[in-house]
Amino acid sequence: MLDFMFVFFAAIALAGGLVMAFHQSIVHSAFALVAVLFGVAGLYWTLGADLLGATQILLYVGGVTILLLFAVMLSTRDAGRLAIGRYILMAPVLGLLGAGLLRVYQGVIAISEGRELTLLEPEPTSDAIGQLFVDPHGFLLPFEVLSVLLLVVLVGAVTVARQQQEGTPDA
Amino acid sequence: MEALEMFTSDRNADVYTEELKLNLGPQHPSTHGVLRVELAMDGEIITDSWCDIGYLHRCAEKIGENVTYLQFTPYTDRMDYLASMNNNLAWSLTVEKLLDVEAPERAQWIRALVAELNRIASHLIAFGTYGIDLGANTPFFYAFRERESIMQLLEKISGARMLYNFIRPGGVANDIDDAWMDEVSAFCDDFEKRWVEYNTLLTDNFVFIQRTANIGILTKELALSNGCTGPVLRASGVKWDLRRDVPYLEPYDECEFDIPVGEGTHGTLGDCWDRYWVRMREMIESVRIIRQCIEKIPPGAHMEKSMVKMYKTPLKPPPGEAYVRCENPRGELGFYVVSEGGNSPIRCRTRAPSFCNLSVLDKLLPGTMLGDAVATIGSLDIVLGEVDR
Amino acid sequence: MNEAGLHAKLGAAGIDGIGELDTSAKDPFVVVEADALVAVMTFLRDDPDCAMEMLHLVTATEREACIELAYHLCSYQHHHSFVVKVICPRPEGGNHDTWHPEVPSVAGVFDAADWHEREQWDLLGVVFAGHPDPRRILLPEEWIGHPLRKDFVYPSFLGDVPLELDATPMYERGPDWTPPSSEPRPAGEPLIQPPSPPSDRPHAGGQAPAKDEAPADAADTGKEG
Amino acid sequence: MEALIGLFGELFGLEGTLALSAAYAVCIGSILGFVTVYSMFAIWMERKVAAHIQVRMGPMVTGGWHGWAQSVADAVKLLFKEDIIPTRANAFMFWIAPAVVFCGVFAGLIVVPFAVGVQVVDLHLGVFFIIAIASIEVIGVIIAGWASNSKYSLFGAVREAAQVVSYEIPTATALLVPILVVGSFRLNDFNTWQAEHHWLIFHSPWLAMAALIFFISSLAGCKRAPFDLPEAESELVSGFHTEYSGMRFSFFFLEEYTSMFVAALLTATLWFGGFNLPFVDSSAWHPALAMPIGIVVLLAKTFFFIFVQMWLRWTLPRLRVDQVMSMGYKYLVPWAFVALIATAVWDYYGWGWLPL
Repeated sequence: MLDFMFVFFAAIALAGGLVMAFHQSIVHSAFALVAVLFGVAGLYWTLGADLLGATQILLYVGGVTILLLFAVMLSTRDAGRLAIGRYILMAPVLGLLGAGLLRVYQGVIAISEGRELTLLEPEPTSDAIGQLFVDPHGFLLPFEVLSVLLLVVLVGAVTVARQQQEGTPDA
Repeated sequence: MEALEMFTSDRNADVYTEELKLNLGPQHPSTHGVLRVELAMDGEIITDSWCDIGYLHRCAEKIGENVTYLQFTPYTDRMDYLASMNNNLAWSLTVEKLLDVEAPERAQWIRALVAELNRIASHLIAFGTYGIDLGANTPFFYAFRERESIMQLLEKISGARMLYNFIRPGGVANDIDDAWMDEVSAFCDDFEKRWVEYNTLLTDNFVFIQRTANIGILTKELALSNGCTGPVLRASGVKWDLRRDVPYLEPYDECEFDIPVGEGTHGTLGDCWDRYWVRMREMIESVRIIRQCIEKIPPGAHMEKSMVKMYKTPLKPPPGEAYVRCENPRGELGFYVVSEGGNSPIRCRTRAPSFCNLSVLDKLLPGTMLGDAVATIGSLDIVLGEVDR
Repeated sequence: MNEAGLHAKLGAAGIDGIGELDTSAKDPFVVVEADALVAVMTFLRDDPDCAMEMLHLVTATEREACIELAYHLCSYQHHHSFVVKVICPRPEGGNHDTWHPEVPSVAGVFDAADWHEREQWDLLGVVFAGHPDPRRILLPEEWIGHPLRKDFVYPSFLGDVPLELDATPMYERGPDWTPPSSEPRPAGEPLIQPPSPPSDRPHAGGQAPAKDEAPADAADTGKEG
Repeated sequence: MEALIGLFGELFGLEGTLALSAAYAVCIGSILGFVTVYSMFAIWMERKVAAHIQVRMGPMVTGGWHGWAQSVADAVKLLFKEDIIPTRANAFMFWIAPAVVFCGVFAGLIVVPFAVGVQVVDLHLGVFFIIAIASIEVIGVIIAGWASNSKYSLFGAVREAAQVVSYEIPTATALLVPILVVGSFRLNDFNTWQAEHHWLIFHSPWLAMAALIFFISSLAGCKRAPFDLPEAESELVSGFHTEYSGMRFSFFFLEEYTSMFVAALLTATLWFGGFNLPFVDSSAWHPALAMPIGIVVLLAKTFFFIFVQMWLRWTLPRLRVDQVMSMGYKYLVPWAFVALIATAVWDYYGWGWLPL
């Protein structure tokens, strides 16, 4: 059961990620992002982190991507197409990032070597998380900083849209 | 217009909302027929609008030049199909003016009575559909219940439910009897109670006031310059009603009634709520006129004798022209008829009140939101059969 | 103030081209020159004794010798109304396709004139010089001709679609009914074909048709009917 | 759920994953069946309520008694209607949108306790889960509006996005108020708490206020009048589902009525005692008696709130889009926070309100 769920959600996330990266239309990419986030939320669920999963859906799927879609749909001409050529310049940076990520994965795999996946009974994590949030020595400050996230997303979406308009000749 | 500058995005800015052209109509639930309005939208805000009419053009003026004077009466029914009696009345008065005859006294009282009944029916439609425009579906059914009674009353005397062809040059088609008038007074009693119900349901509703007050403000100057008439003009604060100021029927001279004008109850004079409220109060004034008509109606002939003779051959008015305007539910309906002595006029021009009232729409819409556009179109209360003729 | 008073007031305004008041008509009117129209309208609107706030109606009437424009004005302050007319005489052979009488637009004086003048251009082909938006209003933009002219001939085809006047009624069309043959429309031609060459058709003056062609029907629908 | 697994084990000798899958299948099937039947009933009820408010009779012929089969007939009609995909529409997105919309609301039902033990999963995050999963619906609506390639649809989708995202804040904040009192997300805990103490609506004025705020903002979340901006038929024809027809269109209908059900049910469970009867202590009853009574009581309360939703819809005019927004942000959000903080203070000092 767990294997099946894990594979199912991982497949959703991966497929969504591929579509997001390679689809020409930016609106499609945004919709694919929804699939990625949903798949990841499902993975959280299968691994027993239910509060995290639900929060992921509520905030990212229900909030962030909608904001993003909003900005992208409203401010781009014909919900435009990405000019991939412009991003080739960034290839070295992206390559370095990718290599770094691979290293991280290697580490993760090394840690989980020999462990067996088991179906975890979802434990009520909300109490502990709540305690950590309000504890002055806990995560109060990072939590507050994170709440700027929505603003960052909106600014980011506007920036993407703006680059689109500069890319089109008659904008 | 201040709102327009405040909220719409700057076209020269780096990032702006794309301008969207929205076709409101001709097939749209709230354009009251086949009106088409092209809207330039900035998000939800209208930046510009262009009215497009003519989808219901049926060449009424050309038809008028090809049929006899009497034959044209039913065609006037089809112009403002919600107020056929009033259209018949205007046409009959025009032809009578060309022929230099006057309808008998009793006919004039009957005319006023049925015209006021039809005015109530027409305003009921305006009230009901306005509710639908704003998302309140229920008042529509209440309004139709009362309109049904009026249609049944008028059916009893004319034989038709909507397009009556009842008022004709020289008088009216049939006489009315006391039993019918008793039914009319029973209806009046009933209607006054229902009217209070409408107000509790829609007029005083907080959401309704929010949606209509201070929206689509038509100033007095703009209304006069654009030739707006009827409730639309009166809501802008001009106390002008042909029934009182240029009485074209005897009863209007003798009956007591008030002319409701807009008072800017909820903020601005001439907003959608004022137009709505003027119509609502006009219904009650019409009831007053109907009551007095029933009371004072004199005995006599319902049709001018000389006209009955003339009906046997086509009417041939002497060369000349006549312009008569009447206070219709939607404003002043005028017929300008030019005769050169033939069987039919050489020009049969209609001044349709909805046509003039609608021409102001392009000036009201910019700066409002899409929902307000619907509220504004509804408050002008147009009938496309009359706009396009 | 009655019409005579208004006319006297207008005469004293010092505008050229104001004619006499025709009191024999049911609604007495004054005929003014086309050039004087805007000045007359402005005066009637602005003069405190006239105070014609509203332009009620703009009508073009095609008569035998002219196209006549009637402007119906009224005042709410003084409860009086007035009719101003402009006569555009018909030139020799003037008819449907060639003749577009021109008068100045009063849309700058009364906003109401905007749509009324557009309608008169649409249906009767009167050109209103200086109109802010001189488009057709009721008919489609690609329509040819002005249907309220007496010599207007209803086009029998709209592109390839037979229009109702000449078309076989639906109930008479059998299973093997085919639309009447028509020449395919050459590229660049307007959608609606003009009725017939202008020189072949009489105007509505009631003169005998020049040739025994289709326009006979149309002429009948004029004022003889 | 556990009971079902045990049942499968006894009857068919199923064990482990197989029994779990079978139990899930049965649960999902029964919820789907419930949703369909409920929607048909709710649509019929909506028509009848509307008709009687509007001094007419509504459907009277189909099926005999007061037209009870009208919805069945409609469903059959919708099934057989042509499924039109506009030429210029994005076919895949257009195709997937109704499913996404429906999934979101449908998934919320699996944590709902209908009576003692009648529940698919007794999730300890119950309320939070419903709110979270319901937000997927918005994505579906945006996809529908965007993929239809119609301006009216796009307008509807954008309105929906703006409205639902905004109203999630007061909805969630108002929900936090009873959660604060009970100290749990688990829906069953609300039932037991209210059985032991009193209905939460009577707990303090702030809870009553929170109930009102939740009900109003849940109306906006369900796109019900006077907040039916996304499908405002006199402005946007039909909003985001203008281009839909046949079965796909009916999915939007199912979604609307199901989300109405969830909102009404949350109101009933969180504030109005859930499946507990007033003045009667049913905790000691035998499950065979308590279960059907619990279901009936909960459904009765739920349908009362659904009736209120319909009542409002057929009485009030529609607000304008900016008024909806300002209502959410200027009134509902601040007052929801006031209720939250006031409840915290109230409960800290242990004040009482009504003599309970």
